[in-house]
Amino acid sequence: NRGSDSKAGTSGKVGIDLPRSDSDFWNSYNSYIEKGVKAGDVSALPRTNSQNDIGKLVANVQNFANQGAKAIVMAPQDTGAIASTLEQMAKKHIPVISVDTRPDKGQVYMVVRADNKAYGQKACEYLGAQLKGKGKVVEFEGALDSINGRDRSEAFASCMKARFPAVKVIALATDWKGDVASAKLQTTLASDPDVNGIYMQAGGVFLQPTLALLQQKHLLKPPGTAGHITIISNDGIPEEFKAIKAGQIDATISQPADLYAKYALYYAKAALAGKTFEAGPTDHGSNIITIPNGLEDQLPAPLVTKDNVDDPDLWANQLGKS
Amino acid sequence: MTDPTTPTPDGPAPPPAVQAEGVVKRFGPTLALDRVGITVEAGDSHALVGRNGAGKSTLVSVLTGLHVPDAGRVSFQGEPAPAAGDTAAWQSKVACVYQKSMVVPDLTVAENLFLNRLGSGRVRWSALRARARDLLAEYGVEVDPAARAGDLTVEQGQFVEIARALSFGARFIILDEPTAQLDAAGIDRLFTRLRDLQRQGVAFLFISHHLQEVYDLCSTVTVYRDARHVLTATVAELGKAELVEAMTGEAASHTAAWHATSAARDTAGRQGAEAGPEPEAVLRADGLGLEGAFDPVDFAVRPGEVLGLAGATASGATALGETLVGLRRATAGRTLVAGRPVRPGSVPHALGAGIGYVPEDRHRQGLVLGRSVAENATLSVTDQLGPYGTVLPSRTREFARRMISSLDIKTSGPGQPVSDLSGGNQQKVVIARALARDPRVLVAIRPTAGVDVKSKDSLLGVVRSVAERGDAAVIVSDELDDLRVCDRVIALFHGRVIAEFDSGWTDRDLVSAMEGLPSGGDKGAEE
Amino acid sequence: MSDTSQLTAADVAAPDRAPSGAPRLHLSRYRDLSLIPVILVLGVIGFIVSPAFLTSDNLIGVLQQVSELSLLVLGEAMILICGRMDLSLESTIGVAPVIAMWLVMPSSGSATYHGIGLLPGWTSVPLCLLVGLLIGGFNGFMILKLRVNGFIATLGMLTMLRGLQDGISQGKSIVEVPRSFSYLGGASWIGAPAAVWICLVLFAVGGLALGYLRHGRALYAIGGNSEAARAAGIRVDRITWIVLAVGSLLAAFAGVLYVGHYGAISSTQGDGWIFQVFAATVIGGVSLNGGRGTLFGALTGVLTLQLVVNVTTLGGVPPLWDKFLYGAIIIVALIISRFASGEKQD
Amino acid sequence: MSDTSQLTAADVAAPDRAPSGAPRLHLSRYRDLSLIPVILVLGVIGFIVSPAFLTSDNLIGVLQQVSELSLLVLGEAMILICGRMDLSLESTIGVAPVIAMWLVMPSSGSATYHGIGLLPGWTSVPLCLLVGLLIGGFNGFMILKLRVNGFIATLGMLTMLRGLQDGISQGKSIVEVPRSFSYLGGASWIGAPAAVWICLVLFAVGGLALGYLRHGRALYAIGGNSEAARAAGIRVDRITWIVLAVGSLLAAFAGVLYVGHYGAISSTQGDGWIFQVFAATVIGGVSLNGGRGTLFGALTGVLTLQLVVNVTTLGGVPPLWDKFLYGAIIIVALIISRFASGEKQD
Ligand SMILES: Nc1ncnc2c1ncn2[C@@H]1O[C@H](COP(=O)(O)OP(=O)(O)OP(=O)(O)O)[C@@H](O)[C@H]1O
Ligand SMILES: Nc1ncnc2c1ncn2[C@@H]1O[C@H](COP(=O)(O)OP(=O)(O)OP(=O)(O)O)[C@@H](O)[C@H]1O
Ligand SMILES: [Mg+2]
Ligand SMILES: [Mg+2]
Repeated sequence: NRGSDSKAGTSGKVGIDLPRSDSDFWNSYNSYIEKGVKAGDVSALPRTNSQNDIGKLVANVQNFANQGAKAIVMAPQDTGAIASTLEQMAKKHIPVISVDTRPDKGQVYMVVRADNKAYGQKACEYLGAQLKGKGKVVEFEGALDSINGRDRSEAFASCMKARFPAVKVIALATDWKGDVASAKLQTTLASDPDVNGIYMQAGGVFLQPTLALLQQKHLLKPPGTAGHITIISNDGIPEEFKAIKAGQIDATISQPADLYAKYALYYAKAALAGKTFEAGPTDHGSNIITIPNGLEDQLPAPLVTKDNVDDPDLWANQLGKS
Repeated sequence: MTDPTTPTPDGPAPPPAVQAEGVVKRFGPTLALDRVGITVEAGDSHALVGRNGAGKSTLVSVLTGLHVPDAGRVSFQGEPAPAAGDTAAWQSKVACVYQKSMVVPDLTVAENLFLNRLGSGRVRWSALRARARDLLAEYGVEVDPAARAGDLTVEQGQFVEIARALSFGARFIILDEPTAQLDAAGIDRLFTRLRDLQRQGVAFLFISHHLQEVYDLCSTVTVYRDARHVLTATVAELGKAELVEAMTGEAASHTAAWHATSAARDTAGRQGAEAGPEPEAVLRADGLGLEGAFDPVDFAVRPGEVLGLAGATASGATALGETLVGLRRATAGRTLVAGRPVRPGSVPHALGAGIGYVPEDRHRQGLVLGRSVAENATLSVTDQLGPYGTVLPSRTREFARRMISSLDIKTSGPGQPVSDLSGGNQQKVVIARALARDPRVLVAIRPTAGVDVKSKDSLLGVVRSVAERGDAAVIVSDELDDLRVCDRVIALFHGRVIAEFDSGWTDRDLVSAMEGLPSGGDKGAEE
Repeated sequence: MSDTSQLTAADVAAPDRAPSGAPRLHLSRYRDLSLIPVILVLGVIGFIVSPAFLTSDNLIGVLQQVSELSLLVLGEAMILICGRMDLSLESTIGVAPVIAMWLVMPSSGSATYHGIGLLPGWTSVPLCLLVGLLIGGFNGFMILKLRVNGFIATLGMLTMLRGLQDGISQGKSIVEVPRSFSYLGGASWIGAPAAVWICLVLFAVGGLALGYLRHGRALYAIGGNSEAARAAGIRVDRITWIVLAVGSLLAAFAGVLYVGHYGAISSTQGDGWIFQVFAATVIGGVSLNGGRGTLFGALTGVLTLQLVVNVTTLGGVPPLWDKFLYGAIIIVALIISRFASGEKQD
Repeated sequence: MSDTSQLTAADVAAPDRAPSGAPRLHLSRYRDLSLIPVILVLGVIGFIVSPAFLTSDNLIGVLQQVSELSLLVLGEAMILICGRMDLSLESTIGVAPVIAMWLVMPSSGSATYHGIGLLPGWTSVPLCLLVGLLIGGFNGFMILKLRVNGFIATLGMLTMLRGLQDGISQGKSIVEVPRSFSYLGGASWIGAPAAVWICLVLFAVGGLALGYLRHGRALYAIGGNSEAARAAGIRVDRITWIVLAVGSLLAAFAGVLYVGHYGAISSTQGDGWIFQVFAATVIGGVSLNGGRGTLFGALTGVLTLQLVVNVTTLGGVPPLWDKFLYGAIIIVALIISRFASGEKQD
């Protein structure tokens, strides 16, 4: 697996750490990264995987540094505990590209992520519109200690409060666990049978359990029919698209795994080349903003509904090909 | 090298119940059995005696298939022993009461009795309990078959194991020190049962350190010494002295304890004389009582005196002993050492006040089995083995060596785990621990349980010597041999003092007192 | 009783033994019922916080939610009773179905997951169970033959099997599974999910076996004092081995139910469950040192844990304090049960 | 030694007893060294897979990476040796610093996290340690006074404390901490991180205490047979309580180091560590049943685990199979050490 190292494209190698290997979304991301590396976008050291463990991540990054990496791509799932590592890298003048999360502290060359607050915002607006501003919505929150989960929850909550005060939100802590979500949803349905909206913060974990439960309870009514529960998901994985086509869920927000990978490598290359960026719109329809500890390229996260579910530009629709 | 010319009561006709030849068993470096043999004729009751660590229990585990011998042959009724591991087959040949407890504490008495004999199909618990009750009744043990085995007293537990072994209907039964934990009454009940079985032609291999029992029960005796076979003879032809000599390998100096006693009595007397009418008691219990165990008692132990607390099962004697050493908090009265009251219910304070303790059950309270002999022997003196609360290994080993040699503990060295010692030697380690602090008062509960004759004398001698040097000792026991060492014996029965004897009591008086039938006077000078 | 003359000591002992004997009995029985009061308390609280609590919908829901966990608890309880432990159950529930899928799913086609299509789809359930058996067998081999420390060995297996699942499934959830595989977990018989009936039956069978069959009782003897058990002619190693295998078998079966229940083989299925499994088993009165406890107790343990979740959800606990409350309730429950049984726990 | 006539038996014994003392000792010593061969093997592999392995940078890195974990292992080892267990350590490492911050951080200002600013910043470290002590003390109270099952009690604490951390920190990582708080974890003394030196010293002190202090030795007696220890006049409950408190204290201190090391109080810090803690401790030769093992052994345990991670990372194992390999290596290591010590483990 070190074969790809040999054909050094630009000067110096990039150390790439993959955050975890047990989630559909991240595995797609991983595969895009591999594609990119194979395609010679950059020459990379052997990929490491921190299995969602900050200790491993820090160790891996240090190993990259020891092995002479000139730039580092990581996706720290823990945005706090990466701080001192970022500072070390800054001292060593190794630029760091942080994918998907925005480190709380420590210099980064570029943060490549879609705006998670926007996710919550969009979900809220969609549900609010669909429910005509009233009803009961169940929200599967991710882990409380995950920045992405928190951003989505906060944005969703504040938007609901501000714009759809008549909608009652039942927030359920799930720790990103499908079975927990299913159990709590089942309980909630027993106490509030009139739930008519669901927002799941991660389709990857919540989709199947939720569908299975609703199936069992005969609550999977096609859109438009009475008693239909409006469901909006998040991630934009192929299963969600299937569900949308099948009319089981209404929408999802496509978290662009492909763009994450593409621009992670893009900025890594740029960093090797010593390029610098500043805030403002980019050539790829996104927007770079300034954050206290660097820049953040906020990639677009399109809302996917029945209407645009077949859009070939959506990453999930490209998986089959190439 | 068994002695083939072993005289057998009933001719050569039936094959021997068990025959073992050239059995060798090593435990790591320790040679536990060195080419030994034994032949138990059918229907014979055969005694196996030897000093602690001679290899008796090891032979037992070889004969019952628990250990595979490194060399040698074992055969039952003439046919070779079953394959190792095929425990079921072994059980059909031989039943055994092991020296170490083989009850499952969390199971009921009934289930322990019929362990793995619950029959096929559904277990009928009520029926099982009924059978258990009958079985136990044969031994006159009043135990609720539904009680947790772990909650039984040591004695009752022992009887459960005996009843289990004898209930197999095996033609050959091994009993490894079954009487070590029994009181006189219990031993009677056991022996009547065994004699019944003898009459039915069941063969026994009987291991005990009470030589008298050997003479009472057995017709043949085999002696092991240091893992080797020494002799096999008919009991009738072998005098006690010769037997002891065979075991110890030296001219018997039995009755050592006796000299000790008489000597001690003078010294005690003399000191009494010098110190005037009321010498300061080393240990005094005034109104000491424990709810539910024993009524308040008063007694004082003078310097140079050994006091005996005689009590059978559930007499409260042990409870009294355990209260004295602070393991149980007295509900009435107090304990004084040299006039100063001891904080009740606190072992450290009792130790500090100079009370040494030999607990009743060495496995429960005596030893940390996983740890070395040295560590166990010095457990209560860790504060004396180095400056500033340190424990120096050198001093620990040194200390342990002294104990090992003075108590004649058979071990491969201070570093050997106690769990590898033979039963009797483990007991010696416990006593070493009690003596480690040079206690002013030594409270010993059944100090000689499972200890061989010679060691018994030397141990009792040790207890005496505590008294000799002007301190005092209390022996809680129902073994007459232990009590003989005492200058004074208080007999408890069901939590009450029922009689008090000066030394020179007769066995009959004391035994009947322990059984609750005080024969009034404490006179009678013959032994 | 033979002749009285020699019975004095025992006779006298009897009076004060009797009382000490009786309570014991109750105690040991209490030990398994000690969670009943806890469950009652939870029931009352649930009833107060929400009328929905006592609806059959909700209660059946609770049962269904614990169905998979309870099978792991069933297995672990038996393993603990015979004095061992197996941490790898939480990974077996995930890897067994995945291996089965890998063997039966066609190597090409529309399905998002491609296996090697070695065997027809209907074999998937038997395959899954077989894999469970093999895993348990291997655990037994390490623990009983190689004599390595069971805790670490199964902890290593836990990690290894989870890794194996990631490797084989490429970390994906597997959504398309053969009909037969997802049937049991999804079906519902006479008004309640099939899984619930199955679990209840399995617990009943297990309970009877442990209570009334010779080999069942042997587990207690082995766990309580394996040396005594061996001396009594019980085939300690063989039975332990079988128990370990059955435990993993149950875990694999739980995997089958899980897939039907949640509609996919999740890549994190069972992840982190082992704590709950132990919590449920031990709080239910099964001793970590072996030889004590009943399956019924273990079952009450699982139900208690899930009822806590159910009640806190109905009560609408703020997510931020959800976990805190859960832990606190566990501790309170533990204390209640300890004083309900009046027995010191160790 | 009284009269020689008594010694015959011993004398006779001497010949074949004498040699036996040594080997026994060795065995028990092997038990603690049994991981050395494993570590050597790992070293060789590491050297083969990557030249970077034997660089001081890398090796010191390994030491630093385990510094926090090793403190938990130190605490757990002592607790296990005296026959108890404490699962809550993994949450203590996180909640203790958070509570300290909550007390010292100003309730308003630029910092992203707002506490109640009750106390000045320099008190944060002592506060953190104090919190650790209190947590350990509470565990001791539940286990020794209420006599509830220690496993469940501390498991409940694990969840509760983690929940408490989420609650107090609103699930956020806390980035701004007082200088004094982050110093130790970040500083580096004579060429190596301070944390490494501190851990080594603490292990040395602990090892000496357990080996050569009476109260240290007492742990072994208590863990081996608490009743015997009690009968020998050892204050069992008091010492156990102290050990539990010290264990949590160490966990809290590990928290301090963690914060300095990673630059923030992570909201998930310590999450899921307890498995590694037990793995390291037990693979290092400490018995789960108490009374056996040494701190040195435990230390080799931690190092082994981290070396595995280090080597697999350097070797560039494909991510999907990384976990699998890790688990497999643990098992192999376990088997090697078992046969190296030649001792059956249980
Ligand atoms: N499991 C073991 N490991 C190592 N050595 C052992 C083991 N069991 C017994 N030994 C050693 O074998 C020798 C014989 O032990 P054994 O128990 O047979 O003596 P014994 O005759 O039964 O003594 P006692 O009368 O005290 O019971 C002793 O030296 C003992 O230390
Ligand atoms: N702590 C206690 N609380 C209540 N009852 C007790 C307590 N200790 C002992 N007993 C009861 O008091 C009686 C005497 O107990 P003890 O253990 O002293 O008998 P013993 O003399 O030791 O008999 P054994 O020789 O069987 O040990 C027994 O019936 C016992 O059940
Ligand atoms: Mg013996
Ligand atoms: Mg007693």
